[in-house]
Amino acid sequence: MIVLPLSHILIFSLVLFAIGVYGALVRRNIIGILISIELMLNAANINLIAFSKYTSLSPETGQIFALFVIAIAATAAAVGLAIVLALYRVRKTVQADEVNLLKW
Amino acid sequence: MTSDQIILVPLLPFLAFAANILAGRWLKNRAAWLSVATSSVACVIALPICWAVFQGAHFAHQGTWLMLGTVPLKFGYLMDPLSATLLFMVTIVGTLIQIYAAGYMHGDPRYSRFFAYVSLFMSAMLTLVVSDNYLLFFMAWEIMGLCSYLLIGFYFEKDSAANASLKAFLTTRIGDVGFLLGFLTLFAALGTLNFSEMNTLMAGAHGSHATLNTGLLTLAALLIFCGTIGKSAQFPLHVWLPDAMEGPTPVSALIHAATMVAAGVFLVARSFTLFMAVPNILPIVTAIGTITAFMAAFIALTQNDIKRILAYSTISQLGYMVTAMGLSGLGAGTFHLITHAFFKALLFLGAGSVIHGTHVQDIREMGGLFKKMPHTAVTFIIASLALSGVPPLSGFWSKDEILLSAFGAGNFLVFGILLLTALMTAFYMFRLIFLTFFGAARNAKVHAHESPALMTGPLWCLAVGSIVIGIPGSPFMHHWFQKFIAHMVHYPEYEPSGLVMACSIAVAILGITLAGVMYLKQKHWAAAVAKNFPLFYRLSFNKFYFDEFYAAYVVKPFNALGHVLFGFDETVIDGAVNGTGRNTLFLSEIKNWIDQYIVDGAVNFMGTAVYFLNSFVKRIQTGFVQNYLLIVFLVLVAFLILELKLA
Amino acid sequence: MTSHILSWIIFTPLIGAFAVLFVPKNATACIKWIALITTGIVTALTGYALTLFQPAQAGFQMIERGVWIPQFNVQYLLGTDGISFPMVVLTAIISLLACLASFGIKERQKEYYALYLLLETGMMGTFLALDLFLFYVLWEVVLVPMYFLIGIWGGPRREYAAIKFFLYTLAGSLFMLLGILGVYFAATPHTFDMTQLAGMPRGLFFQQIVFMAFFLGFAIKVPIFPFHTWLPDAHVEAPTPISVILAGVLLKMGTYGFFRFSYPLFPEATHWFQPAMAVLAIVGIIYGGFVALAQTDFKKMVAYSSVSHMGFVLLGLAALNADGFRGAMLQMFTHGTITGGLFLLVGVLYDRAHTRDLNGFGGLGVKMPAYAGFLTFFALASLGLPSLSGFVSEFLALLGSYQYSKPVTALSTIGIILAAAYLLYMVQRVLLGKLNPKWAQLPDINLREVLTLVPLMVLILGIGVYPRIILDYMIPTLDALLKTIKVS
Amino acid sequence: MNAIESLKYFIPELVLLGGAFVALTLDFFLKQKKLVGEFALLVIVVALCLAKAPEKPLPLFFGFFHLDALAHFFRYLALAAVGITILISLGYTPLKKRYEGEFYSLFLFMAFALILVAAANNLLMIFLAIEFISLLSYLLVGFLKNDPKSKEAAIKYLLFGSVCSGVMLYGMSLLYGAAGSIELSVIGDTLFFAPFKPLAITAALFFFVGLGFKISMAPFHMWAPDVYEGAPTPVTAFLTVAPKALGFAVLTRVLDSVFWNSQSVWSPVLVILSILTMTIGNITAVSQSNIKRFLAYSSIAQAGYILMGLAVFSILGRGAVLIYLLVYLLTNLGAFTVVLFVGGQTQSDSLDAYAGLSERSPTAAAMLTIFLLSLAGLPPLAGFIGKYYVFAAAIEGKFITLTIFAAINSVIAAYYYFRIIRLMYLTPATGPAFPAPSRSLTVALWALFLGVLALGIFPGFFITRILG
Repeated sequence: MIVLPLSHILIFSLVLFAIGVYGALVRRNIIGILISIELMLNAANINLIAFSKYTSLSPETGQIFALFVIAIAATAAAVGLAIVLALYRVRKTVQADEVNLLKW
Repeated sequence: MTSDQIILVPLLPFLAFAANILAGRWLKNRAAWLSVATSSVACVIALPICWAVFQGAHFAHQGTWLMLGTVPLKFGYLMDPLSATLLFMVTIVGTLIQIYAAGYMHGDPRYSRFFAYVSLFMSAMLTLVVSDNYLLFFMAWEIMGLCSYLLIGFYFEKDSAANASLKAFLTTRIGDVGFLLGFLTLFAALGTLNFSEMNTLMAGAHGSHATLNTGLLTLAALLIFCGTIGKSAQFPLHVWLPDAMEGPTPVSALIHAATMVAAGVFLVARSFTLFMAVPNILPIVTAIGTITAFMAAFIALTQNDIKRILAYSTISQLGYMVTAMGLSGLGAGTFHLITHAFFKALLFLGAGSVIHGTHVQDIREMGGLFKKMPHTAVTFIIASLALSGVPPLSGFWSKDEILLSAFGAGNFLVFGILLLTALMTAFYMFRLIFLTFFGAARNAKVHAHESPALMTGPLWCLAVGSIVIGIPGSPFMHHWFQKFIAHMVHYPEYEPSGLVMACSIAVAILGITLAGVMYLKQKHWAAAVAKNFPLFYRLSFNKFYFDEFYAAYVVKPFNALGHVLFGFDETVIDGAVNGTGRNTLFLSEIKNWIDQYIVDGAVNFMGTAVYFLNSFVKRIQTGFVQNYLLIVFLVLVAFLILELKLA
Repeated sequence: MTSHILSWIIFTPLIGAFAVLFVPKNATACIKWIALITTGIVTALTGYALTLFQPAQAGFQMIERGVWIPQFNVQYLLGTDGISFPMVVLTAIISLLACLASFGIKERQKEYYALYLLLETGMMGTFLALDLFLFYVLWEVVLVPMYFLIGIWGGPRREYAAIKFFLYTLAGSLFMLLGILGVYFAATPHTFDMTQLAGMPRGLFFQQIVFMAFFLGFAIKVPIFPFHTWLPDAHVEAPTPISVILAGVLLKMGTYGFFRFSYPLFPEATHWFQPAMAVLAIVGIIYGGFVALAQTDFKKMVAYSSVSHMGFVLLGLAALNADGFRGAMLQMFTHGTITGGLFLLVGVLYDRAHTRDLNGFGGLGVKMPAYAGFLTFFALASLGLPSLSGFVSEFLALLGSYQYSKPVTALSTIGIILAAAYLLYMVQRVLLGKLNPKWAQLPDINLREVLTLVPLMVLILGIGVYPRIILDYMIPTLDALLKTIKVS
Repeated sequence: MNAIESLKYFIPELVLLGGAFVALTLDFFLKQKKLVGEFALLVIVVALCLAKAPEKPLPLFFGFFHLDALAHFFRYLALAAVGITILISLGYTPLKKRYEGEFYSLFLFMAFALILVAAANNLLMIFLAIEFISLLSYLLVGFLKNDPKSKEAAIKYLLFGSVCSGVMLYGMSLLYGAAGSIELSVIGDTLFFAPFKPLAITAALFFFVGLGFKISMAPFHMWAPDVYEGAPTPVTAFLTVAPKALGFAVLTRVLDSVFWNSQSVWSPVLVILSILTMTIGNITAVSQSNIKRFLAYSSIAQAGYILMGLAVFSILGRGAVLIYLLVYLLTNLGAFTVVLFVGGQTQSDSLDAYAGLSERSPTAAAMLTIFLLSLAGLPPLAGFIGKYYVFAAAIEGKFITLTIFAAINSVIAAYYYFRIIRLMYLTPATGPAFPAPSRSLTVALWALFLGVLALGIFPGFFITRILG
């Protein structure tokens, strides 16, 4: 079987992260932004797994870490969506560029 | 005999001052008697001591007043020929004038205030006379200045009086600051401010100047002389004295004729050793004195206010004294100081009595007063004769001494000018007399009457004084006075010369007759002269335009500078301060401004691309969470680069 | 009690302030008397301390030492000597008189007197603290009450004046704090204790830097020429008693700082900065004089005259010799009494006429003879009339500066002439000339006001006639100081 | 140390956790929601009493939970913050609508989370704890029903926070890769001789983003003003102090154990950030018109001062951070307590509401004045001690530019703090006098006031307690 070199995986995660960041910056829809954030978290996860695979010491830590991250991501999403919902109730919008009562 | 009671001499008048200023409201007319009593007691205490000094005694006593660095600055009194002479004069004249004033000021609302000031003045003057060091001298000197200020402005409701007082104080103040710097310099040079110590140092270093820093001493002498210029109303600071005539006449007599203005000359006499020790300072003194003497006399020719004429005559005579000092004629100068004190005080009191009787000051309003007020007239004429230098009156002897010292010193230019001045003196004095006491009354409204005995009494006393006070310096007593002064300091003396006497008598007679002709016989001459020599006339009548000059080139610029700097203060400096404050506000304002206009503008009508471009330009806090995030990432990148460089 | 006399002097006003806080708002008479009695007690305590004070002794006396913040080796260290004690006396007297003068104030009295007493605590502490940290704390304690006293009870532009005073001084003192910390860390062992710090050697460059830091703090307080613009505003807007405190005590805190801290801590730097300070001094003297000449507002005139007169203190300080120091020290005291008196007199007139426009007055000498007398007296004292205290101090300062530099002295004498000019010009515009009918009904100065003025007059006259009554307290300390800063 | 024996050092935390759940359930039964709040308070107090300082650092739960002096101090800090917040929330009317009980229990969870952060000693724990706090914060911010501002604040907080934690996590993952471990101490050692520094540095920077967000350090502060303004006042009060304080706790721990050796690289960054933070905070605060927003910016500036303590990398600096945090906690909570009171009376958070407060409610005005003066760092108040401490640290480290910037900033700060004081004392009142504040508010006010005063006058006592 072919073993990918670590660098490839890192680059892949970096790209994933960049996509997440880009999305977080340009998406209008808050849900979209939340999803982009998930991408960023997953990029990190890939890193963790990759490192735990490739670096000798304490291989399991990275994987455990990743698991926790997944859990956290889920809760974050839950909370996030709840808040979005609440916002929608009062503002009737989920567009990030329409919530700017608070400024300056 | 002990001499410490001398301390009472200045102290008693001071008590009178305190009493009058604090309890004046209750004292009322008793105020005058308080002052008179104290100064006469002072007189009684002083005279024996003076007498002892005349016999050749010499008293001094001092105590530490202040520590300068490590040297104690001692205050004390010094009774040597000079101070004895002045003490003698001041106590007598002062007392007489106060008696006169008791009558003259009668019924004035601020009666007690007046005598309070006069007593304070007496106290200061006496302190000055007996003081043994420059600092005490200066302190007394300044307080006299204050009294002069207060008394000139005594009728302060009159703006002219208020202005005159301010002018007098400030003008003399300029000289005083010079004086202050002068004795600071002296202290730097000699390490002492005490007269006797200075004299001994000077005497010791007389032969060899090596021991002393001549340059510094010259500077000191020059600066000290500034004090004289201010106080004795010498050119160019003489302008305050004529205006000082706004004060009550007794004040003019006491302060601005007999005593205070003479203090300047006294200062030179006190510093005489210093002036002798350093080269090329005496010529300056002479020059100043001569110029003053001539100029003032020249102005006096055309004045019409009786007191102003006398004022200018005073300036002129002070010029005489200063000239004498400049010609190193210490004896002559002091002698003239004393005689002048008597007859000039008399003249002023006479003038006062005239004003008191007629309530006018312009001599053109007067005339034919001789019959109406004989005592005044007679005494006045005696004084004028003395002033004009008619033998055997006191003025003749002293003036002759001065002329002699000029002549003896071979300084014929000065001698000539002084003679000319003497001529003018005789002329304007008798112009005054003829216009005032003789001829017909020119103003019907003036109802003259003789003054009360309270005022004429002192007049007669002074008249006697004016006649006899010259004797001690005259050949009849073999110039005892000059020798007496010479005990103290050595200075050149000259053989009496008949020629000088002749000249001085001649010019006196000439002046008087000229005046008689012009103002009793050929009345139109005066006008003719004025017409034919317009330049001279205008110069004289307008006092050489000194006041105008100072107003334009000193006073105005000063005030202007004040305003300019104030403007500077408010705009520039304060501006800078507020500026910093404003800028902070401004920054945050800008921030908001950009946020509100540029940003919103962008958001409202620009597409996404421009919107992103804008978010580069605009500042933070737009309310758009994504802009925040953008900045976060930008900064993140920036730091990444920075860090990777650093590492 | 005896052993803690200084603490008592500092904290009695604080106790009084609390007492005031517990009195109901509307019991104004009670509040007033509490304040007056407190300040009176402080004065009495000071008088008692005067009996304990040994003039001949140069070092610190009545030292009180206690640990405050062990981590920073900060001590509660009080002590006094010939430099601080005259200031304490001055503070006590001025505070008492100004408190009496405050009786004219009608609104929000409770707050006023509480803050007033707090202020006195701060001032006393500033002069008595020998621990740099403690000094800084108390120095700052002065600011806040002053802000309120100007800001609440001041004139029309009070808010501007108050905040300006506050920020200006705060800026200065923050840099001073940095300087203090610098000194602290430079010292081995780290300490704020003046009694130990004074002797320690420091590098010239370090000294220069830290001297500058201190200089900012003190110069703004004095105020020295370019930093003076808070002063006219603060003085003019502040209520009369507070102007008195400002002129009488606060300005002295700056020059005191030079004497107590800058000079002994940075002797070399002091010599290095001597010319600059001399120049600043004459600039201040002449500049202040000229600007005062241009004023039409009575109070502003007096304020600028302060700039000019404090210039003489700086002049004496810059002279770096015995006479200069004595002159400066004495000038600090006399300026406090004289200018304080002048501000009181301004207040007296303002309370009656409700204007300070000098050109609006005239001829009051007739209506208010007593007032005229007082005003003339203080004006004369201020212009340095011999036999009044102002003369002695200025004479000594000039004598000192003369030994340092002739031109400087010569120039600074311009200030003397100017002083005569603007003060007598003021006297003329207020008292002399025709009586402006508008003021025909003004009542003359009343007993309370006279009581506030007479003690000052006594001091002025006493010192003027026989300056040793106060100089003998200062001289040993000053000479000792001079020895310590002599650079070998 | 294994889980079982760790538990006996873990009692306060367990109490909090239990209390939180109990509070939740109580919420169902009790009609008087206020009681839930009082119960929560009780729990906090109990936890406070049970929490006792460890003699030596304890690696609880296999070293995941590192209970040392620092952690212990922050435990107290967190409990105090939560306790006071609950106390002042008791009188907070907008809560009355609904969910009041949950509100309090959320705060108990919050307390628990905070303590975890303080003790977290490896990347995983740090991440978990921070996320825990963040999630709770999002909820609390958006807690008010039908309040668009509150909801918007929550959204912004959520988005900004999540992105930041995403970045932080990414950084952590790289850090793990670079060091091969998630133990801070190990990371520190390995990073010092890191074969591939760039990766480590990148990782570290990403990591900082998350922390910077928590302590609202510029340029990651921009959420703060909006969120603080929108959130319910007690929550704002809480957010300005507690999460920030704990953020600093983590930062301190990380800097100490990871970056101490490479301070030459990190010190300049921190200096710049500190100057940036205080300057932006102050400059912007000058022109605010809403008191909460105003205090938000001021708290950003304060964070800048605290950063000074970290930037200098010295023992004194560490102490400065801790002291400053305590000072700041007392003072800021105090200020917000007054804001809460005034807001409750006037239904407005605009500065105009404070005009003539000295006449409408002298006590409140005096208190606020004291707190503002303390924020401005004037002696003899707590704020001065904090300022003094950081200045001292900076001067000791010869960070002259930093101190000068700080000094200038303090003057600006003084200016805008005095704007409020001016309003309260120098401008006439616009309305009638206020009724006296509720008992809970009064208690909180006086407690904080005395704290500020005591800390200012007897700092020695506290410093010994905190730094030993």
